[in-house]
Amino acid sequence: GSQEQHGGGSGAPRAGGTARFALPPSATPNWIMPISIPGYGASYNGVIRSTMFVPLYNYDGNSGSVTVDDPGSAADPPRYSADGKTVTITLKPLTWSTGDPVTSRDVEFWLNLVRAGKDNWGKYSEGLMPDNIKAFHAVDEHTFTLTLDKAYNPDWFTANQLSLVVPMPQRAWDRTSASGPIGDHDRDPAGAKQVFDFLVGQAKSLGTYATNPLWKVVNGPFTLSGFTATGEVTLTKNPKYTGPDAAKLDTVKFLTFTSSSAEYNVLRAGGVDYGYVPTSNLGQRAKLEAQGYRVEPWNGWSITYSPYNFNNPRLGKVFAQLYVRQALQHAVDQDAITSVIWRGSARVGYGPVPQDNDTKYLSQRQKTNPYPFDLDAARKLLSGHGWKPGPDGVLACSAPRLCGEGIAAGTRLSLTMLTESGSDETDGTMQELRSEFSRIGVEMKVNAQPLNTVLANGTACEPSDASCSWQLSYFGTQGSWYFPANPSGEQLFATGAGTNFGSYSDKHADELMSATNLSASDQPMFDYSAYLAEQLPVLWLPNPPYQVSAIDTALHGISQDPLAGLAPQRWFWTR
Amino acid sequence: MTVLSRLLARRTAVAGAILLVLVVLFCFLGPLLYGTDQSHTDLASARLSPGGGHPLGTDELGYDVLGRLMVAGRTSLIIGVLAGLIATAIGAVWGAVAGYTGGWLDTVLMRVVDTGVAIPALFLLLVAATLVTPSVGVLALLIGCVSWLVPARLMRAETVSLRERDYIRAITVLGAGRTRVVFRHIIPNAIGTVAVNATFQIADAILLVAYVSFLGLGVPAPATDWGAMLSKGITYTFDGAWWLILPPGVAIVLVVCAINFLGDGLRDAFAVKGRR
Amino acid sequence: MTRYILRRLVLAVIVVLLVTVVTFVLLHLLPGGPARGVLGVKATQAQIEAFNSAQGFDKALPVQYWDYLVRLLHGDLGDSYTQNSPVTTLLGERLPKTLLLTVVSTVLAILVALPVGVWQAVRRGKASDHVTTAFTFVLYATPVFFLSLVLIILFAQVLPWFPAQAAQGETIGELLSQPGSLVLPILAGTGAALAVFSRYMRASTLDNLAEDYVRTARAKGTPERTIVWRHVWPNSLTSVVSMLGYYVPTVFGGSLVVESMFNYPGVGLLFWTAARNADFPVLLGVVLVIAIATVLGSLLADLLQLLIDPRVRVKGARS
Amino acid sequence: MSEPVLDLRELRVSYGDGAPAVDGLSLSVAPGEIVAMVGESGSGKSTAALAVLGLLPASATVSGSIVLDGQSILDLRDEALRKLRGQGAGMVFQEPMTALNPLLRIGFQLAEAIRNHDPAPKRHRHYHARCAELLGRVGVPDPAARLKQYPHELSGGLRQRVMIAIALAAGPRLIIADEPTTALDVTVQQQILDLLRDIRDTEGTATLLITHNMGVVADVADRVLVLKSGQVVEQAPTTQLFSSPEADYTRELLAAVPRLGAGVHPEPETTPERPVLALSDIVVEYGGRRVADSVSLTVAPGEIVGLVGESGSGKTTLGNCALGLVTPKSGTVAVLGGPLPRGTGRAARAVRQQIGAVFQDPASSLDPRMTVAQTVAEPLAVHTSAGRAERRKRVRELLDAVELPESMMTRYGHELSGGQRQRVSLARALVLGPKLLIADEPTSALDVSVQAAVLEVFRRLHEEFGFGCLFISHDLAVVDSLCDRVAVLRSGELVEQGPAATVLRAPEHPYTKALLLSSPVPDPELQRSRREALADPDVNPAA
Ligand SMILES: Nc1ncnc2c1ncn2[C@@H]1O[C@H](COP(=O)(O)OP(=O)(O)OP(=O)(O)O)[C@@H](O)[C@H]1O
Ligand SMILES: Nc1ncnc2c1ncn2[C@@H]1O[C@H](COP(=O)(O)OP(=O)(O)OP(=O)(O)O)[C@@H](O)[C@H]1O
Ligand SMILES: [Mg+2]
Ligand SMILES: [Mg+2]
Ligand code: NI
Repeated sequence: GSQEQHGGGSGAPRAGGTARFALPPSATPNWIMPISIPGYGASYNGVIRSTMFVPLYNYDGNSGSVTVDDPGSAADPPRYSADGKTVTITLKPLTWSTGDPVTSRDVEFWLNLVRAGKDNWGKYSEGLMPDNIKAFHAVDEHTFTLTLDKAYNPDWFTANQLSLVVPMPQRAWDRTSASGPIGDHDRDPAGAKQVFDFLVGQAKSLGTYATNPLWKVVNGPFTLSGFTATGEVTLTKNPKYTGPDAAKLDTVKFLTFTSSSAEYNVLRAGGVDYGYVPTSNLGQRAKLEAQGYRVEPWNGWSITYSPYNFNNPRLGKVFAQLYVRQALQHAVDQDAITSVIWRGSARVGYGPVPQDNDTKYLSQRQKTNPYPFDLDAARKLLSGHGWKPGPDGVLACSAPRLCGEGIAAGTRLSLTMLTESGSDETDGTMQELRSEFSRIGVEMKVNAQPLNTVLANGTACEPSDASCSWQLSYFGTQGSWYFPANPSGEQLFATGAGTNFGSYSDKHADELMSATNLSASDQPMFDYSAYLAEQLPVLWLPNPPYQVSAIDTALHGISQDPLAGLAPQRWFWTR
Repeated sequence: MTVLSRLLARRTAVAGAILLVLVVLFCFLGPLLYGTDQSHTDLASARLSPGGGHPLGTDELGYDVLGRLMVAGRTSLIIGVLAGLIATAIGAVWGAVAGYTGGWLDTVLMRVVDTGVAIPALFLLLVAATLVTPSVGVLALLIGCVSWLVPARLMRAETVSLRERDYIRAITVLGAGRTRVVFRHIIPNAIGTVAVNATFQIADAILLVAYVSFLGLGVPAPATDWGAMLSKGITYTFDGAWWLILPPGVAIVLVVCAINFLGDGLRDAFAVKGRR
Repeated sequence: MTRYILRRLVLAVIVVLLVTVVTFVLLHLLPGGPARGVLGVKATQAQIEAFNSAQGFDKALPVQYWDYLVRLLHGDLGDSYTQNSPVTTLLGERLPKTLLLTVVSTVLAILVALPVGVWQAVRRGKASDHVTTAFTFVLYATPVFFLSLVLIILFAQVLPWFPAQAAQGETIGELLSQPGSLVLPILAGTGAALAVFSRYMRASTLDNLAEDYVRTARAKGTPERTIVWRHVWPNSLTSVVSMLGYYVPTVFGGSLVVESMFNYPGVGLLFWTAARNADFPVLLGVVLVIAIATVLGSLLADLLQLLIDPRVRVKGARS
Repeated sequence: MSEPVLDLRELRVSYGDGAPAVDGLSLSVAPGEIVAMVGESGSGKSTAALAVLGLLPASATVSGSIVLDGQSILDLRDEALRKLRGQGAGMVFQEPMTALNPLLRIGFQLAEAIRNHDPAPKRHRHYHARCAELLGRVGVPDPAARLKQYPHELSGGLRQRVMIAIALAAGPRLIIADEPTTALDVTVQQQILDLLRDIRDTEGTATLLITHNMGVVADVADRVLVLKSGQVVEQAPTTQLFSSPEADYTRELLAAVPRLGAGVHPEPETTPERPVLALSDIVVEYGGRRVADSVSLTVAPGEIVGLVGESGSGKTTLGNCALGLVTPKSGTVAVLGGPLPRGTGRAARAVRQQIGAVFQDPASSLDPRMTVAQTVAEPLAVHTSAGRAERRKRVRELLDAVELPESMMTRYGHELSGGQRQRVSLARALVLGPKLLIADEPTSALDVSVQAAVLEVFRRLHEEFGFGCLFISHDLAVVDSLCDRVAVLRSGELVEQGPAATVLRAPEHPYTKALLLSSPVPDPELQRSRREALADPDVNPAA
């Protein structure tokens, strides 16, 4: 077929134009309101929304470490009081497309709605936003203060809490029905709930996104001009935008695809300006480059791992032994997996802090890999603790005294990995693990299931639960944990935390994690990185890229933000 | 002439049988002559093109493709044969009971078959594969359990026609029970039809195994079958890795063809009206 | 005759009902449920419970089934968990595309296979019969995905005549705007059906050629060509027609594979994605559509038979 | 004598490399002559007929010469051969059910026969008038309407007439009729034979009639040719053949033919108090259609009751009622004084032990997967706990009784001849020593000589075992030779019943009379007078 021309151009920036961006398969955008309800938290909803509704604080990792993106934020940096319990924030002089300025009232509006509808807010965690805001006080039109329930680490609070806040156009949205009057309904809890419900109802009606007057009131560089049933989104430059971050392009189109190979096909035909290459097609990099694309992995602000189920009745006590986890970690050949299975696009990961970028959070201990690939070391660890190979070559505990507490004689090192099916990379990684494990006498069975099943089954449980039969689980390529700006691990590794699926529990780790949230210094984060890299609460595995992008060489202004932000307002053509 | 001599008189059937024997030898005895490690990955020698120590190259995890073809063939053949036999057995009994009993039981049994026909087998397999971990036995059972409908229909038709035979009437008049009639008279007399259909069922089951693996529900690695090899290989179509695609593909085509030739020969030898 | 048709209709409805029962029960055997998949890894237990009760998953299975049936009767197939749109919308969008693919390839297959089958039967035992028969055997033995692959390699890579993938687009018009991209998927679908139909037709023609009425026709001096096309052809056709209805699920099964090979945005692909995401409502919807298509297919085949075969008209009227 | 229409010289046909099916047949048929070819099943009659039109399958090798209408068939190629078919000779086959294409209208199939030989073929509609005329000629009522009908809408007799019309369509000089009446009822058979004769008389067409029914031969043929194993045993004018057959084989054949009026019927005994079978007021309906209408019938112990009637009159249905295979809508079936229990419970089996059954089709009456011994032992296995030795002994006794050698015990059904198979069926039916036997046309599929032998065995067994029997048959002569009493069934109604001697010699009901007159007897002289009587409306109101 005929291919569209890519690349080339004079190199000089050109105003206007259209860029076509490929969304990941099945990642259809389906939410527009700045407060998302559960199940609508797909990352692209946020990306598209933030081009229309500027968040209070936007973070990105473009500078090499994760910091506030000032032009993309609606407020100047916050000022924390000496006791750390009060934050004062000043808004930038942005205006809504109706002409009204963005004011403190718009922030209060957001806060009131979130308070009223927090149970139905996708990002709510008990004790955190909005529970940790004791009072809102508007100082003037552009300045307000928040009173916190206790002193927090300012870095963490801004990055992980204040970044959730998005000013919303109170003077356009504060109504309880489409025809109802605008008022201060949000100021009493019942009214706020009504407004919340009304807006959620409107947001559920995808077909009206491009036409509903509500969503036309924006303060960001773009406004939504098209939204089709399949989720194809068209953004057009907002001519009324008054901030420092005006769009350079006229139009940005987000295209949807049924599968990654469908996308790749269109990409090869030139129908996409900014797309991605499935790992299996990385062998054709040269062809793409010849076609005028640059191919770049887009690394995520994330970690990838496989949790041990410490509550598993059969193997929980075995996993509880650090030497077992060490032996298993020694048997993971991360270099081979990244270079062969991921074809060089993934990055090794040895601990709880994202390792792609050299950030201030990353400890030396984690970075230098405490447990490099070393089968002999692994074997030694196990044989040294009383594990002897049985007739089938699988290790069994022959000296319970040495094996460790709660491990009966004869316990076999045979474990089952519950893993996502349908991904070649995951299949390959699992086979490689199984193969290396078998070389140290550990039998690993792979139970591949649809991602949903893995997610639903591999959850935290009590040893007595029937659902506690899983031993190790891997969410695969979709399951990497993406951090907000601050990579604190309290949701993952704290005792009893919501996403602590393996029921890992370590006093010292808990202390370190709460310190990262509360202390103003970076040291606890550093210590946390080193400690968990050594303690192996999970099996650390290579971290796949967010995607491997193929970008038209004439499309500039793109920085592949590890936080998965896009900032399309900064893109521009040189052709 | 006996069934066997009539079968031997058909050249295509003989060719099919010989081909099958060769493939079975290749899959089951091949590994003794050409030993390869099919349980440990070797990432260092992944995706090698044919040549050197690997006549058919290696795959994306470093498995030797020729050796893998043998191991995979074993899985495909075993599952195919077992599933074909299970489907035939269930179908034969089901159809015979429905056809012989008649009346409301027949209606109910055949409505169940209609329902089964209306639900795509792949859907049932998709659901089933998430409920149980696939293994050779489980897959054979599953595939057998979704493909018994055709033999059941066939068997019912056969039974209905047999039921009108005088010897069945004579024995019924004598007061012989249903079980006796179905198992002693009807099923043995439908054996030709059943045997012919069984061969076709086996061929279809081997294809179905391939489809199931193509959809990612096959036996868990490092075990594999031709369909799984093929579907993994498809990923590398555009990389020109033909040795990952052609060998398993051709193997499937050859075996299924051979069985069909054999089945056709059998059908003629038994002189039954088959489905083709 | 109307009684016969009515009876067939009632049976058809019963079968469709049975299908809904079976699929509903099967899907509810699935472990875990969709909550976590829909809400994501980060969902809290409370959110999951809220989701389950909103979806009615905490009710007894029969109650859920009844609710489902009631909604079904109102034309409501529920909403997809992952695609945030009603299943009917999704089906409405995908179904025409799948129909385009399957109908065109099935019709093509029939148009080619039936005459070929007859031709083979007439030339039975000759070299040309052996060659074409062997060809159909090979075609039959080729899994659709391998056939698709061979087509892609031959006609998209070696000879870059057609694109390897179907056009993506929301409407059927967008698909048709790139007819070249439909060639390979349609060919793959045709190939599979071709093998089945021509083998069937050949056998059926052979059976009919051995019938007494052929001898009668010969005895009165009818030319061979007339015997084949005026006498044998309609008779062989009736048995092929009766097979057509049962062929519907196979067609859909095939399109599942063809669509995923060529990224054809039809029901098959929808089904496949839904299966991987445990998207119950979509799965139920698709299975229901296929079941109804199958039942309609066999109903249609019966009616066609009613048209072709005067004997059925009488039998039908009596029973 | 004018030039023969058909002239066969030393015709030899063999299939594959087996023994020749036709072995040195020479035969000529003159215009206006009806030549009958008789012989038992497998003697090569059909093969010879097919050879005449070059319709033999490719596996057949033919030698000798066949001259039809002056042309040598064996030298003709495709198109010339095609032209000769239909025009040189028209053909009528045995089975009217399958010989017509079920999906095409009668009009089409008939018009085609004309059109095939029209030098300037026109649309089918063009020939309709001629078709209607032809149908009228062969005695199909309302011909114009029939043209629009499909074969299944016609009765067997009408279909056979259509076949004859097709054979006549191109104005052939010869009609080859291969058992044209074997599948038909006697009354219909009579009409078809009349038609054939009439065609010969008016059109002067020669006819080659193939049959195994000596009565038919006596009725219509001018000359007869007796075939045995592909060879001509005897060839003679009809009257001569019947009056003074020369070959032994011909004589045997004639002797084996059962004759009406040949039966010897002892005075009926006084009816005993408890009949073995009592059907009273039986009504059977299929989909609202009555096929048995208040039929009452009894069979006394040791008595053979013949049940006769035309095809579809409900004979088998009644037999099935007695066997419990059909449940009547109303009325009662009593076996051995008690009602016939349903199911396969203990009580039911006790009654069923007392009933045996023999059916018509020898090919399907034995389980092909069982040996003769197993087949005969089957009832023992179902009903008794007899040990192997005991069973074996009993089986041997029975085989002796039906005059089968012990060597047969290990044979399978398909390794036996039709007559042998029916003997095995008899043995199986009698192995438990039943009090009642239901025999549904047990010999009608057999050749006359075989039939005679089986009937002989049957008679002997009856004497030996003394069972009561309901003997269903459409052959009045057989019934006459065997039965004590006869019941005549017509469309589900019993029109007449009584002692065989009375019913068959001095029938009261006109239907019985017609039936009797329609059965041709193997005696040309007698048959001629019977035919005349049949045409006389005083004697035959149906005429
Ligand atoms: N197509 C065939 N192939 C092989 N053998 C055949 C074929 N047709 C007939 N025969 C054999 O040829 C012999 C003569 O058969 P044919 O049909 O001519 O006998 P027939 O006298 O017409 O018998 P019937 O009275 O049963 O019709 C038989 O032994 C038969 O088995
Ligand atoms: N199972 C059935 N369903 C519907 N109609 C039937 C069935 N069996 C028989 N009949 C009809 O009942 C009538 C009597 O049939 P039956 O077989 O008793 O006749 P018959 O006297 O034995 O005839 P034949 O001499 O041809 O054997 C026929 O018209 C037949 O079509
Ligand atoms: Mg014959
Ligand atoms: Mg009968
Ligand atoms: Ni043989």
